[in-house]
Formats: sequence, C-alpha cells, structure tokens
Amino acid sequence: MTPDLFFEQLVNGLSLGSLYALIAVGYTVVYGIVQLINFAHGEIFMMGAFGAYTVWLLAGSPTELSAAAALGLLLPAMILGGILVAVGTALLTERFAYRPLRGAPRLAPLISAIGISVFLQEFVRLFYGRIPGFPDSKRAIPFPHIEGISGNSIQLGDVSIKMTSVFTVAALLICTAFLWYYINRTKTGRAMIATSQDPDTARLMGIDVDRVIMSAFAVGAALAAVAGVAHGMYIGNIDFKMGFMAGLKAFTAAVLGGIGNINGAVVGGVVLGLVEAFAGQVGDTAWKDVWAFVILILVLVFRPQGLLGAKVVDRA
Amino acid sequence: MTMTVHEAVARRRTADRTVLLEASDVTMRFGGLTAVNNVSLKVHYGEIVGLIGPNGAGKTTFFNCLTGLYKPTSGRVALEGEKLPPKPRQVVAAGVARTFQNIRLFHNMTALENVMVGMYCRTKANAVDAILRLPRHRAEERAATKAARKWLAFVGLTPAADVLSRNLPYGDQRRLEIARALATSPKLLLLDEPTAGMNPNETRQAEELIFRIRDLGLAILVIEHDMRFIFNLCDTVSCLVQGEVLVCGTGAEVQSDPRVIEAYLGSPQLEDEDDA
Amino acid sequence: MIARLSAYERVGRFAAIAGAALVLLSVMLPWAYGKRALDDMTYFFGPSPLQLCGAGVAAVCLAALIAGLVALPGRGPTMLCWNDMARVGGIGLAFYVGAVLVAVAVATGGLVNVEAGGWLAFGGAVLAALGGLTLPDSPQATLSHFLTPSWGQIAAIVVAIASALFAAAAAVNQGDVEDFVVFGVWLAAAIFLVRASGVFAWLSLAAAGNRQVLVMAAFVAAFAFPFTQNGSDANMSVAAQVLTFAGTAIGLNIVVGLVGLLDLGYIAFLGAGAFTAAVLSKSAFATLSVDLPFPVVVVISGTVASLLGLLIGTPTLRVSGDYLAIVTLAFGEIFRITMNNLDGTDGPNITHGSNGVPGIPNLNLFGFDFGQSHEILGVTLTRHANYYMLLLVVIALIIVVFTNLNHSRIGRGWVAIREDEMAAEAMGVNTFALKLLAFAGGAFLAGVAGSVKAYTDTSVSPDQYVFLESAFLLAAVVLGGMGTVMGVLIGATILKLLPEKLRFFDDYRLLLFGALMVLMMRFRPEGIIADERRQLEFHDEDEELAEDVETELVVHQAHHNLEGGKRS
Amino acid sequence: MTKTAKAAIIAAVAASVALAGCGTRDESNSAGGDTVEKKVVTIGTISPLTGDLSAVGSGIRNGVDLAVKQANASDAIPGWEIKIEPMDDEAKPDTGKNAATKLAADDTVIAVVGTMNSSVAQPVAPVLNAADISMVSPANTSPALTKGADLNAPVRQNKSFFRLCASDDKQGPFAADYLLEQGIKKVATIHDKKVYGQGLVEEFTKAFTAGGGEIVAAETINPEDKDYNTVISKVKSASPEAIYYGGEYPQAGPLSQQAKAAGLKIPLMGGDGLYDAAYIELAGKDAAEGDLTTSVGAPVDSLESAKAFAEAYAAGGYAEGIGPYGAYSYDAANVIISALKTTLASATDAKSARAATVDAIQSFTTTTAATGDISFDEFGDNTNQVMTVYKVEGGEWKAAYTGTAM
Repeated sequence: MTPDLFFEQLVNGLSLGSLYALIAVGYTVVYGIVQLINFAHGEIFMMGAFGAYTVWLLAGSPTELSAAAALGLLLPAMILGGILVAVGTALLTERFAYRPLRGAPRLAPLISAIGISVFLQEFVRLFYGRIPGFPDSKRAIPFPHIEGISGNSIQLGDVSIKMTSVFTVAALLICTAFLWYYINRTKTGRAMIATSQDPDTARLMGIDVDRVIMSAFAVGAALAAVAGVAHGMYIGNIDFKMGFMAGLKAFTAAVLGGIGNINGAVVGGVVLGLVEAFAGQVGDTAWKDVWAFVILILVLVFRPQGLLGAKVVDRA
Repeated sequence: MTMTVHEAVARRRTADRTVLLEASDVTMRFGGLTAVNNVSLKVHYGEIVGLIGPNGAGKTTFFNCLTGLYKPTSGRVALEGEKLPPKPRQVVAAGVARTFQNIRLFHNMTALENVMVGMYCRTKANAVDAILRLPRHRAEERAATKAARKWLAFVGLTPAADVLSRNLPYGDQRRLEIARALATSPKLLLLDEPTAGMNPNETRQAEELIFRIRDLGLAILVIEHDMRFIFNLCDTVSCLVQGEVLVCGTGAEVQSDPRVIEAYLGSPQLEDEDDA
Repeated sequence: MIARLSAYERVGRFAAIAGAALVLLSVMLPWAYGKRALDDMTYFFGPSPLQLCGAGVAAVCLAALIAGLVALPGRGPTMLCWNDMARVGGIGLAFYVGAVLVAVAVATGGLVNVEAGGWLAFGGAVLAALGGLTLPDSPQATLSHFLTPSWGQIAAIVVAIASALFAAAAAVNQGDVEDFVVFGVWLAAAIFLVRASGVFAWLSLAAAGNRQVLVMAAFVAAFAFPFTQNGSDANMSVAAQVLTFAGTAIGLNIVVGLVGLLDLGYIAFLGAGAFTAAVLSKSAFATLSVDLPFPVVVVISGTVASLLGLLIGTPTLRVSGDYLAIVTLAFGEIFRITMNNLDGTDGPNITHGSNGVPGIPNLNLFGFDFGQSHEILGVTLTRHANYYMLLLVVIALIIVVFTNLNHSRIGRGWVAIREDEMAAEAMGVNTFALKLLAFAGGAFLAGVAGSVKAYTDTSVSPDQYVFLESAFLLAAVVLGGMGTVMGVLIGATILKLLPEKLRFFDDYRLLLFGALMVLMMRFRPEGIIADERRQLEFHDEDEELAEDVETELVVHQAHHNLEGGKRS
Repeated sequence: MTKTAKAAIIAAVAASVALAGCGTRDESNSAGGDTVEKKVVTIGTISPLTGDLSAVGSGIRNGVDLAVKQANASDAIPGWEIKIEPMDDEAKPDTGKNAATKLAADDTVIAVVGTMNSSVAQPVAPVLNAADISMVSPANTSPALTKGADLNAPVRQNKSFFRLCASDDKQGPFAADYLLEQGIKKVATIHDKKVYGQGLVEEFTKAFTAGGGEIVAAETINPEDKDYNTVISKVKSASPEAIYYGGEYPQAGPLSQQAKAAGLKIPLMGGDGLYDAAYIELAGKDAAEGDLTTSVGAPVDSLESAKAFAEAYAAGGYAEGIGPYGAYSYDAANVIISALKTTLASATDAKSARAATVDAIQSFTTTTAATGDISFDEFGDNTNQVMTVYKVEGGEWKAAYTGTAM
C-alpha cells in the first residue's frame, strides 16, 4: 500500500466512520437511559435526510446558488429542516410506541421497534413521491449539489480530499463538542446522567423522567439528521432504505465503543469506519461487511463492556 | 430425595459435631470497596447458625460468595472438606440451596412447577428422553411431581399447589421459596431474611418450619434482623460489621457483647447494599 | 345504553325477528345486477352459495331470537346464550351483507348495481343488529354443566375440525379478491356467533379431555385438505409454503416463545438446511452431489444448521438478551454474504454464489415420484400436494418435538430462565446449556424444514434468506402467540395466505406489517392465541387475568394427571 | 363494545348512501345478444411490481400491456380477446414460483412474459414448462437458463423458455471488444455479486483478456451499501483506463458519481442494466458524461419500429418509465401474439393450444420488432446479435456504435 493510498483510505474510513459515529450516539444515549435498543433509529436518520431534501425542494430546488448563499443559507436551512423532521419522528415513536411499553418484557419494545423501522421505510417509499412535485421515492433520489462543498476537493500532494469528507468529519467534531456541553453543562444533560444511573432515585429527586427520555430521543435524532445531510452530500443520493444498513453498522459501532457511553459511540464509529476501509483495501471487498460483524461478535464475547467500557449492569 | 434426608439424619446422630461448611478468610472486594473482609465461618451438621449485622455489613454479599453468585477475591469455601465449585448451579448440585431476601420466585409458574424447577439438578432426563417420552422421562416426571407435592405438604402449601406463585400471599411465597430450595436436596440451606415483612404469627410459623427442616438433618445458615427470632432459633450466631466478623458465639454470648450493641445502636448510617 | 333500551326489549326482539326473517326472504330475490359480482346473485328463487351463507347466519339468528323468547331467565332452557347469539348474529349479519354490497359495488362499478333483494337484506340485517342490541345479556350458558358422553364430545370435536377444514378449503378456493374478503367476513361472523353461544367454552373442555382425538382429527383434516383441492396445484403450492414457513416459525418459537431470546437471524438456519440439501442433491449445479437417501439428507441438513446454531450461540448466549438480537441479526447478514461469496472467486465454490443451486430434481421415495401427479381416491394429487403431505409429516415431527420438550423438565427450565434467569441458575438450572439447547434445537428444526424446502422449490439462492424474512418469521410468532403451536400455525397462515389472496394491497403489505407489529405490541402482545404465562408477563398488573389463567391451568393439570394415570 | 358496533353500522350506512350516488350500470349482461361472446386467452407477466425494483418490473408489465391493447384494438386474433394477468414476484424466487403455479392453473393462460431476475426465472421456468406454457423472457441474462450448468456442453433446460435479451456471454464480450477497439487495455471490473452482474463481468473478463487486455483490479460491492469510496480508492491505485461494472443502475449511478468525485475520471461501462435515464440522474449529468452501456438491437432512433414503440408508450399514459426492458417486453408480447394468430385459429380453447404455441414461437422470425430482428436458436436464445453501445453525451444516452456480437 503506497502512502498516498493509505492516506486516501484513511480519509474514506474517517468519513464513513464519522457518519456511523453520528448515528451511533443516538443508540447509545437512548440505551443509556431506558435500556432500549431503538432499532428504528436508522430510519430516523433516513427521515432526517429526507427532511433536509424537502427543505431544498420547498426552496424551489435552487441549483445555481453562489457558494456563500449555499453555505450560509441553504445548508443551515436544510440541516434545520432535517433535524425538525427527525426529532419530530423520534418523539412521536417514543410517545406512541415505546412509552406505553415501559415496564413490559424487553422483547416487546424491541419487536415494536422493528415494526416502526419497517413502517417508516414503507411510509416514505409509498407516500413521499405522491406529494405533487416530489420525486419518485421508490428509488434513490439524487441529493442536491451544495455549491462550495459538493464536487470540490482539497489537494494535498497527490492526494485529493473531498470537501464532503471534510464536512462529514467536521460535522462529527462540532456535534460531539455540542453534545459534550449539553450533557455536562446543562440541567437537562445532568438530569440525563442521573436518570441513566438510577431512574427511580432520579424520579424521587424530582427529575421528570419522561422529559429526560424525550430529550434523549431528541438529541439522538438531531445528530442522526446531521448525519443524514452529511450522508446525502458524501454519498450523493438518498433513498428510503438507507437507514437499515447504516443503522445496523452504527449500532455495531455503539456496542464496539461500549453502549451507554457517548465517547465510546464516537470512537466505535470511527474505528468501524477505518476497519471497513482497510479491510476492503487489504482483503477481498466481498468480505468487508463480514469483518465488521465478526468484530462486533468478538467484542461482545471478549469485552462486552466495549472499547471504552461503560459498565453494563444486569439490573435483574 | 428421601434417601439424602435419611442419610443426613443418620449422619447427624452419629457424627454430631462434624463440620459441614467451612468458609475461611473469605474476602470480597468491588474495586476499592471491601464488602467482606477475611470472614471465617463454620457450620456443623444439623446446626442452625445465625448471621446478624447492621445494614450494609456484607451479609448478603457473603451469602453470594457462598453460593457462587460472586467469586470471592480471596479465601476458600469448602463443603464437607471439598472446595465448592465456582458456579451457582454447581454449588446447588453440591448441596447448598438458598432463598432470596427479595423473593425471587418464578411468578407465572404454579407453586408445584416452582418446586419442580428446584428438582432440575436432581433429574437426568435429556432432550431425547423428553421428545420420545422414554421411560426415564416418564419415571422422573412421576417421581418429581410426587416429591414436589411432598415438599409443598412439608411447608404447608398443599392447597396452593396449582396456584400461580404471583397470586400467593406474601408469607406463602416465602414458604414456597423454602420448598423450592428444599427440592434441590441440599445439605445446607441458606435463608436470607426469611421473616422480613412477616407478622408475629407468621414469624412463629417460620420459626417452627425451620426447626422442622433442621430435624430433617439439614444445616441452616440464616440472615435475620429479628433478634428475638435469631436467638430463639440459632445454636451459634455470628455478628458481621463492616465486612468483618465482630463476634461469634452462642446466642447469649453475642447478645450480651457490648460491641454488638454498639454496632447496632451507635453505628453511623451506612448505605444499604443488601439488595445485590 | 343497553340497560335503558331493555325496557323496549320486546319491541327490539320482534324487530330483530322481523329483520332476520327479511334477510332469509331476501335470498330468494336477486341481490346484484350483473353476473360478474361475486358468485352471481342475479336469480329469483335461486340463491347463490354466498347468499345461502347469509341465510344460514340469519336462520341461526332467528332461531336464537325465538329460543330466547321462550327461555327467559328463570324458566326454560338456558343451554346456550341465546340473547348473545342473537345480538352477535345480527351485528355479524349486518357486516356481512354490508361487505357483500360493497363488493358488488366494487365489482360492477357502483351501488346502483345492488338489486332490491340486496337492499332488503341489508335493511333486514341492520334491523336485526339494532334489535339485537336491545336484548339483555344472557346468563352463563349451562351447556358446560351437562356431562356429555365421551362419544358425544368426540363427535363434536370431529364436527368442529371438519367445519374448520371445510372453511379453510372454501376460503382457499375463493378465486377473486371480493369473494375472498366477503367469505372472510362471513367466516368471522360465523365464528363470533358460535363463540357467543357458549359452545366454544364447552368445546374447549371437551378438547382438553380428548386431546389425542383432537390432535388426530386435526391431522386427518390436514391430510384431507389436498383432496378438497381437486388437482389445483396453485393452492397446494401456497399451502406447502405455509407449512414450511409454519414449521420454521415453530422452531423459532422455542427460542423466542419458550426461552425468551430474540433471534433476528433465524432465516439463516432455514437457509443453511436448504443449501445443505441443495448442495448434496443430484442437481447439475450441486457441488457435493452424493447419492444419499433423503432421510439422511434431512438429518445432515438439520445437523449443519444446529452446528451453526452452536457456533453462533456459544459465544453470544453469555451476553445479555438485547445484544443477542443484534448479534443474530448480524449473523443473518454474515450468512447471506457468505453464501454469496462461496462462488469460486471470493471463496471456494460451494454455493455458486448468487446463482444458487437451481434444478434440484424431484424426490423419489419408495418408488413414489413427488414430481408427478397421482390419482388417489379419484382425486388428482399434484406435485405440490405430494410435497404438502411430506411437509405435514415434517411439521408433525416439529410439533411433537416442541410440545414434548415444552412439557418436560427442560421446558420448565426454559420458562424459569425466561421468568428470572439468575434465580433459575441459583436453583441449579444449567441456564447456559439450556439456552444453547434451545438455540441449536431450534436451528435443527429450521434446517430440517429447509431441506424439504429445497426440494419443494427446486432451487436455492442466497437472496431468499434476507433479514425481512427473519422479521416475518418473528411476526408469525408474535402475531399468532408466543409459546403456542396453534397460534404460530395461525400466524404463519395469515402472513403467507393473505398476501397471496389479497394481491391488491401488495404495495401496502410491508406498511401494514410494520404497523401491525407496533399495534400488536401495544394492544395484544400475547398474540391471537395466548400462551397463559406469556399473557401474564405482558399484563403484569392484571390480577383478574391471573386468576383466570390459574383456573385454566388447573383444568389442564387435572387433565394431565388423568392422562398420566391412564398411561401408567 | 356495543358503542363501536353502532358507530360502525352508522358509518356503513353513511358510506353506502355516499356510494349509491355514483356508479354506472353494468352492461355486460344486457339482455340483447347482439355481440358474439369472444373467447379469452391470457398472457401473464411475472416481474417485481413491489419493492425497490418495482420501477423496472412495472416497465415489463407496461410493455406487454401496450402490445395487448394494440392487438385487441386491431382485432389481431379474430374471435379471441387477449387479456393480461400481471403477477408480482417481489424479485423473490418463492413468490415468483407461486405466481407461475397460479398462472399454470388458469386454463386461459397460454404464455408468460417475465421474469426480471434470473434467480426468479430458475424456479419459474420449470413450472411453466411442465404446463406447456411458453415463457418469453425480456430480461434474464444468465446463460444457465437456456444452456444449463456447463456452457461447454450446453443442454436446453426448458423447451418452453425463450429469451429476447442478450445473455451475459454475448453482452460481456461485445463490451470487451468495443473497449479494446477504443485502445483501452487496462480495465478494472466491479460487480454487485448478483447473478446478472457477476455473470456479465465473468464473460467480459474472459473476452477482454483473450483480446490482449489486462484486468488491473477485480472488485465487488455490496448492493446494500451506499458508500463505494473504499473500492474506488482501491481501483484508482491500479490506474485503470476504464471501469467495467456488472450490475444495475441503482448502484451504478452512485458508483459513477462517487468515482468521478474521487478524481477517477475514466468512463464506466456496463450492461443493459444501466441503460436507463435514471442512471444519468443518479450519477449526475457531469459525472455520467462519457459512460457507456451495451444493449441488444440497433439504436432506437435508427429503427422505425423502435420509434413507433417509444411514441406509443409515451401516449399510453403509463405512470412508470419504460425501463431497460420495456421494449423487450413489448416485443415478447408481440412474438406471442403472432404465434397465437396461427395456433388459436383452429383451437377451441386456450389450454389445448399451449403446446402448439411453444412450437410456433420456436419457429417465429421477424425483422420489424422494436428491438430489431428476432428469431430463436436451438436453446431458445435470440439469434439477433445486433448490439449497440450507448454513450452518455450531454446528459442523454446516444448510440455510439452498432455491431454484431460473436
């Protein structure tokens, strides 16, 4: 492997890993607080991407914007729209599908989550394209070209780094910083930590546990929406089933880093992205995904608490 | 089942003061916290030993060390001179059964079924026997049902055999847990606060039940807060404070020891960690 | 509401009698204009089968109304819940006739094509329903108190099973979507009517007392099913698929329903069995073609699947349940990718990659060629009917394994693990070994089903074994009822048969599936047929239910003891 | 409970009143007997109508639908009315086989157009063959379907199976020759590990290396994946002059887009699975520029019949696009209808004419189909070896070269 190629795969791995990490945070935050694997989180990510795309459509599908207008107005608006849709969807699922099942056997919310996952995919597939003026959602939809990012790249010697990669990695860094602040410096964030450690005591201490759970879903969804936008620009298209594999990989990342541990999710995501990139480079690309899953199984067996080791207490 | 009981009774008559369980220098640390520190304890055949101590003294942790739920950081636990195996189910097979402080019955099974689960480690029928309904399965099922009914009768729950355990009154649930433990044919029975939450009448019944179990030839190690209960019942009593044995002796000795009184009355509030 | 109306009960009763009579009369008139609608309801004095179905319900309803008149509380026979029957019958009738009218409108382009007879029937049905609503609740049916002779119970079971067979055959034979839906509504109305009468309660007692008879009758009926199809291969093809699916789902039910482990990659075990059988078969594409007798192939397939189960279970069954769900999901993906990669370029050539193994020859057991149609008792049994029979044997074996394991020390251990794993371990139950046994045993059953599937389908390829199929298997278990055999059979039938019959909602199938899973978990997590214990776990706070379940368990237990006594 | 029941009844009444307002009288059984009742013959289609390949599968159904409508309008078979019975296979072998069994049980069915996926065709073809129902495939490219497991010792698999599109062993080599002729000697291959893509790449590789070219990288992608950058970087380091991709446009479009974005500015070539406007849309006009595909038959704008078809399709008002296989499907239906003209003329019912129809299709030839010439060889493959290379120019597929495959 030449240094150039190594560097290029490093960038590929980091970009992909950043996407995984952004989604993985959602799994980890929710799991940390309610011990629920929100299987439908991948679909929240998908909804975020579609939300952002919708903003672009509603803005009149602008294609000839200047870089300043695209970066200063369009992109923030799209991200905001994505977050709105994703958070809305997440809160609705929490309210109507998960909350009534609190206290039920753990199988129940998990099965419910699978149902939501399938439902959301199909909902987008069947109905998004029916809105007049919207493209056929049964197949992939090209994501809009954001002037200043899409198609541009930075040249470092022989290596070119796509601006979309830079955007993706930057998005992860900024989001992680925000998240850190939110969890450690705000009242809601501290309530989240308290609830994750002992929900009953937290309730006794006057923390509104319902609200905390909702914030957890909302935070995860917001990050997933950012990932959705980054995905759209980095990959170039979005479709109704983009959340399935991404969700599965992101969950793997969350477990890899130690589910329940936010830093772990970020580290796990990046590690998984790098593993995929280099497994594909060194080995046969046909087995790339197998490696990702084999690593998941190995981690669970030998280090069930994950790389960064959140303590998984069996509350039984 | 009946064999073991008779054997045990016979053994009790001949070798009255033989050591059944010996825990020597058991230490259990969680990270920096030492929950149990160098605890040694002996239980003889046919003896009722009490374990008392204020909340957080490490009594339940010590129980968990004995039953394989925790692996002690150091120390040795031996049953009839042999080191106890590491896993809970192996400990049960070796002859140590327990009940839980917070009742842990299989709530959606009937009382009879609960007791039959206790019989699991004493039956041998495998999947093939069960699928083909071979004689071994049938014979065992019959014997197990009979034995389970016998244990239910022993604790006085015959009428409740087909009642779901979740529907039983609290006191009956405690007794059912004891029946379930007895069904594993133990030599030593560990009872974790068997009278917690009981009224005086129920406590008296429990006391009587424990004597009857002792009369079967079993040794009993019991954690209890009810001092009257423990001093009525026990041949020897150990008092555990902050993970260490403070006093060990007969009921009267322990009762009059000033350090015990101080531990109970004067000790600062410690966190309750008994619900591991 | 009803209480207030009860003052007018007599008026209501006579109105209902008039309504039911109107429906009875109306079948002598045409209901629809246009032969295309349903099964031709255009004749005077020549009711069509579907019209007769309606008349049947109306007649029972009428009989119940009159019987209720002479059986007022305190005097006369109270064998059945006459009033409940009349009320449910009237409502059912209204729904049924309504469905017929809608179907006529759909088939012919508008309600203008409903003839006077149809409107008369609808009016009568609504009258019967409204009248029925004024009737007071019936007292408990006293039928259960009668000690029926055992031959009577057996006869009743046979009649019940035979009607079920007849209904299933009739439903499958409804060609058009409208016919199928209308017949389905009628069936539902009929079932509710019988249920309201209190006969079911009596029947379930009779069934508990004669379980062998029930099981035998059910299997005889299942074997008789192909004879009702008169050579239709299409229906038998669907039936064979339903059986394969159900067999696999019962295997999954051990893992999910009994032990409470969520397996999201279960389809891989079916695939492992199918691929093993395919690769060993005499297909031109088989890579390890060996001439082995079919039963040996079945055992090998099951073994390969269970080895995979051990391979995946040994490391992961130690971790907590949530992780297991994801690990199994990942395992399902690994399986699919691996089958794709064993194609000679990315790995050794075993499966021909995405091409899979097509052209698997038909089975020939003891000179019986499964590929040919056979004439038996004057009825043609087609190729798929042959495989259906084979699958019935397989599924019977799977059910025996499931129920016998469930009612054994192993089954008790499983339930104990599900209830409280730590307590089970502390009571001497070898939880890890039992979980592994469930995992590998379930895999074995799926592998067996897979080996037969390979021959039924004639080709095996990796794209049949995707996550969505695992999800559907799980859905069959959840929908039908975790931990039960009957429930899973019903769930599998619903999930496989409805999409075949209701092609028009094809595009919405997955959407409905997703919504159904969520709603089931919310409102009836125990499934259509509830396992008593499971029901309790999902309704933890419901004390009344707990008492009910207990009564039921006592009945079952009594029966068990009885049975044991007879045997020994 | 009773409240709900009442509400339901009220709703039902209200709905029926609303429905009664509209609707038309069913005229089919009007008393008069002025029209002769036509006999019915049915052509089935089996293709994915739901799921993510439904866009392509619907094109197959629509092509047949158009042909049938035209035939009925011109009364192509006197005394017979042709019906179409579209079946959904969800791109799954199981469902496809069910559909086939169902069609076989329908006595009016005489022929089937389908399937889209070779993996579905594998179980479908034997079922139809056993019932003597002709199957004319517009899209299955696996050589094994006609010639069996061993291509060196070909054996016809199903007497009633015919195919119009080129099998992989024709398309792959044609593409290889074209690239070699353009002076491209170093190619990287990528495929999606599906029957179609892998087969195509295998045949391409054989021909390309035989012609003196070099395969500098052979990679695969997982069609579930969205990010192909790892593969692209890997391919890029081998510095090929072109990429040959085996697969369909939903993956090929994004692949081309990501490759160009990563600085791999070389043409991407593929089989007829790419020949769809959606490919250009997904790749983006700039990225797709210069990309290539092969497709059977002379270019659409050079054939009168092809132009007529395209216009008729556009006028047909179908919701879905024509797709890569719409024209083949249209031709497949027309082949069947032509055969029926002779076989149904003397037949009393459709079922009795099934076997004769198989023979009639086997000996059928035309030169005026939408995709050019059609006739079948002894394996049931189309003998039309005319193929066209299309190139993206200015955001549209333009014919670049037409020739005859070996």
